[in-house]
Amino acid sequence: MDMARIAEPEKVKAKVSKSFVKPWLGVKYLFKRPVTIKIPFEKIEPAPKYRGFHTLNWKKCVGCNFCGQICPARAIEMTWLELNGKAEKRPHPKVDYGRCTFCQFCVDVCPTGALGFTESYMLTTGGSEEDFELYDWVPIEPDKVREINERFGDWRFPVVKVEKLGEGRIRYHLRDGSTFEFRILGYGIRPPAALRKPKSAPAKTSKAGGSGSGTKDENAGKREEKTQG
Amino acid sequence: MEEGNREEVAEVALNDVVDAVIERAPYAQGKVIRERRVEFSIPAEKLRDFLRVMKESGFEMLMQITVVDWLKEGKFELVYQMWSVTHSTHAFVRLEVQRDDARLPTVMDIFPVAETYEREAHEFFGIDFEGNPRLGPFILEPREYEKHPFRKDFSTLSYVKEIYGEDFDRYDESKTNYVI
Amino acid sequence: MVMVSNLEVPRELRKEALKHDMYLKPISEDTYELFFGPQHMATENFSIILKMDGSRVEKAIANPGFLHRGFEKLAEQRPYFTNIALLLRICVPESDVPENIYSMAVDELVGWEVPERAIWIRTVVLEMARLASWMFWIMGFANEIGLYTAGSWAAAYRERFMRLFEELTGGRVYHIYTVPGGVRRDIPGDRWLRQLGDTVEYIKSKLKDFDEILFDNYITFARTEGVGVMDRKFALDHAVTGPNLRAVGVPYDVRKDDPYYLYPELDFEVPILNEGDSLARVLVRRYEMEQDLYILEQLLEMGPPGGPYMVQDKRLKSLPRFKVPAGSAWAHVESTKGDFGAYVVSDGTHKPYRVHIRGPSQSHGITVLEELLRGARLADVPVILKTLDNCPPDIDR
Amino acid sequence: MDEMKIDENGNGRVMEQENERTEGYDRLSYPLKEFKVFEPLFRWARKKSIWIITFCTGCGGIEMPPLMNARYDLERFGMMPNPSPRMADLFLITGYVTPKTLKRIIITYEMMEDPKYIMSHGSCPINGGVYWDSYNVVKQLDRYIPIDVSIAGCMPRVEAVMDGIMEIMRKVERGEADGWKRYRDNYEWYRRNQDELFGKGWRKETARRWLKWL
Repeated sequence: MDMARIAEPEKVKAKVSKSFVKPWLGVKYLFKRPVTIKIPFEKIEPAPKYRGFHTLNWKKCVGCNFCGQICPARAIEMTWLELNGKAEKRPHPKVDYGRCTFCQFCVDVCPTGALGFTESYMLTTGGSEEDFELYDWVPIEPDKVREINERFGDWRFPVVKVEKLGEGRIRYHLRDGSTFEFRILGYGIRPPAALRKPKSAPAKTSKAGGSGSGTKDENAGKREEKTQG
Repeated sequence: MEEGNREEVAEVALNDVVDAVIERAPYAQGKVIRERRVEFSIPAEKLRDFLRVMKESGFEMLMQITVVDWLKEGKFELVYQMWSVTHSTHAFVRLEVQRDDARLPTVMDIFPVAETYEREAHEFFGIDFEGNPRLGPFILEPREYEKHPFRKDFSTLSYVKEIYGEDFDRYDESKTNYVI
Repeated sequence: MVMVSNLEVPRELRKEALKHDMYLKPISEDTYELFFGPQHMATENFSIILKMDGSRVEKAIANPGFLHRGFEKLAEQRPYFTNIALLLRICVPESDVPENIYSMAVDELVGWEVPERAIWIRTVVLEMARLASWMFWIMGFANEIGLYTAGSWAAAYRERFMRLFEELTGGRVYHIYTVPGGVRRDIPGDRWLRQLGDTVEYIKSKLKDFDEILFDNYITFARTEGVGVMDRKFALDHAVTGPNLRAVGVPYDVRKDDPYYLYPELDFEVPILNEGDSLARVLVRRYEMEQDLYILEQLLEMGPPGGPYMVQDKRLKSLPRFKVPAGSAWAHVESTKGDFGAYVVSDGTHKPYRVHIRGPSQSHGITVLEELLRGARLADVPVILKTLDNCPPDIDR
Repeated sequence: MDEMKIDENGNGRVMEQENERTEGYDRLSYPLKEFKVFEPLFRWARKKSIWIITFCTGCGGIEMPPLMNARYDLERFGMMPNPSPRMADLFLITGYVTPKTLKRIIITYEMMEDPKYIMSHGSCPINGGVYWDSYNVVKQLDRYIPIDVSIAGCMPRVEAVMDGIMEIMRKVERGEADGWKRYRDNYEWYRRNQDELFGKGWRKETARRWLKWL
């Protein structure tokens, strides 16, 4: 206790004094500029590097599932995708914003820097099941998101509508009118049955999958049936 | 140099505190872990007696009662954590009880705050504190209380599936195998 | 669906209505029970069941659990680093505190020497969190005693700290910033330090205005003096910590008594008062706010030391599978609510075996509150709640 | 129980205890009469005076005070926090919901008068959030009560909340905020989900297991 410098009661009490008059001095604030930010007429920019929605550089992503392993909410699901009729060689993360906590640990651990984030943070939807599809997000290229952000400047989610075309095909209607179409082939670390050739599972991928990858395999197959059905 | 001296002095003073406690309670084993941390392990039946000794030797506050469920050993380890304002020292008082028939006497007459901690330990681990009148559902609803959810043999994911159904996940209904 | 179409409800149905809970119901001739919360502004998702005799509380039963998420169970199932994103939700107004205690405990288990720069940043973050939390507390307390102006100011000034946090950490309320071994990002640059200095200056100048309108106000004295008195023995027996304990004359402050980070090098005072009533608790908090500003000034004067902001360790390359040696550690810090501590047990794997968080409200919100409410008037219940600074999420966890 | 004194003019208008089948309907409030001619006027008036019930149910509650106070000042939109469910229009589900809270939410929601709106904050009400494997957090809130607007984020920034509130105002003006109608029309479905979660008869079950300690 010798270290502690103690402020004795007298000193603490001396700081304040009971008063009727002093509260009236607050009246001076009537003549000061209000602190209110008049949204929607004014707006505040989020801080640079504010942790918002994800982006993914599809070329860089190696499908190592580090992001899926570190995610505290298990919001990241490795997904096998088909873009322009050509299946991607590695699975890519799909983020579920019904779970994501925006901690961006996934971005921190990404070994190739493929997964990134933008400052966009606003996603307002209705309460129907169709609206909730928006929260299931296969991240698109960072350049596209940045372009949309610069054009609109209101930090909204780049997608306005998700259209399901059947057979796992999904079309994103982006805010600038363009569309982005891809197909979900299956889930998991291992490739789904449609993609699997003999000896196609590379040793490196299965190693990154950790302990659960063995059972994941069957799971992915099951999932694929579901997607196609 | 001076720093080191001060630490040594503190260590010696702590040793004295531990020795004084053990002198009054010879059944206990005590040691200094590091600066401002001491540790005692006692047999479960001496709990009330020992806490009284601790309170009289300057450990005024019971900070919390931690329960660790050692499933393989079949034991609950209880850590009564105390803080001494006089010595500026944190003490862990460790004891073990059998997992299948966990009961202990209450210490709420020595430290009234123990009432809350015991209710919590009872609720989450199912340890009976004899003499505490308020054991029962406290934070949890009765349905979860029955399960004592912090026990190691309670699997929260299978419980979630039981309560909310297999489709508790909105987007992937077949997500059955989770790796974290 | 059949609906009643006019206001005439038969007498029998009204009787039926009173059978349901949530309605006033006589216990005996003179007393009745009153459900206070969770739908009440003062309680913040916390409920008290009061046995009332007129407007006087005869007995109170705290009913927590509306916020229970089972953190300690969930933490056992996630890797060490991931848990940071989870555990900080234990104390919402001051989310850096759970981050820091958990990180300190894991640091101790691994045996890391956290780099100096990280230590400096952590100290600054903790002090900023304290100030933001004080602002939040002023807002709740002032609104509860009807001085809405002060509350409104405090809410606005808190935004300054939120902005600083946003720029430093990338999050507004949940920062997810302090991790075992250091911090996640470096300081954004000298501009940020200047902004922090400006903010400290600004809040310091506004403290005078807070004095005028809130702390010197006759109303504050009238509402709090002699309300909810506890004495020294009661406080120690009930493990009361933080400003509530200092208001009964025990100068216990974790920053002094179990020093961590840079606090041994900093110069600040621990205020004590002997009355132990609500007013004393308010005044102690006011003095500590001043001291926190002073601490931040000193830290800024010191300046951030150079070097890395994260410990250099090869094992960190595979973050999800990072293993921590077996053992147990206890770490605690001084939060605005009191002594916040974490006890982490490791069994040598990549997930903690047990994490136990000690929230100060575990004692303030249950036994202490129940005792202090006995005999109080109904109108004083929010005042007692607010001056104890009861924070329900850390009771429930 | 029968000897209780009941105020003759008391607030008995809550209840309706019709028959076995409608058990639980008792807490529903009166149906709203729609006047077709004046409806646009009413909608505009409703949009400009949305009162919020002061029941913040999770972490998001911490962003409510900045919203209500000087910095963002929701009162510009004619909104104000109101403690009485009877007078409130908007229910903010500010974050995760535990079963214990959900019971209170449902009771409070049913006590609110039509029209009433619900806005959910953040990830947790949509799909469980970071508590996806927690035994004590409700995973999909829209199965138990209807949601009109939901916003992403953990937690959502204040600006995002304001955006959600403006969305509610737009929807109210256009008459699209129809959660209360959905709740009435699909009451059986919502009711079944609630009963599945809490067990049958949870409304009748007293919350007074604390009473023995009083």
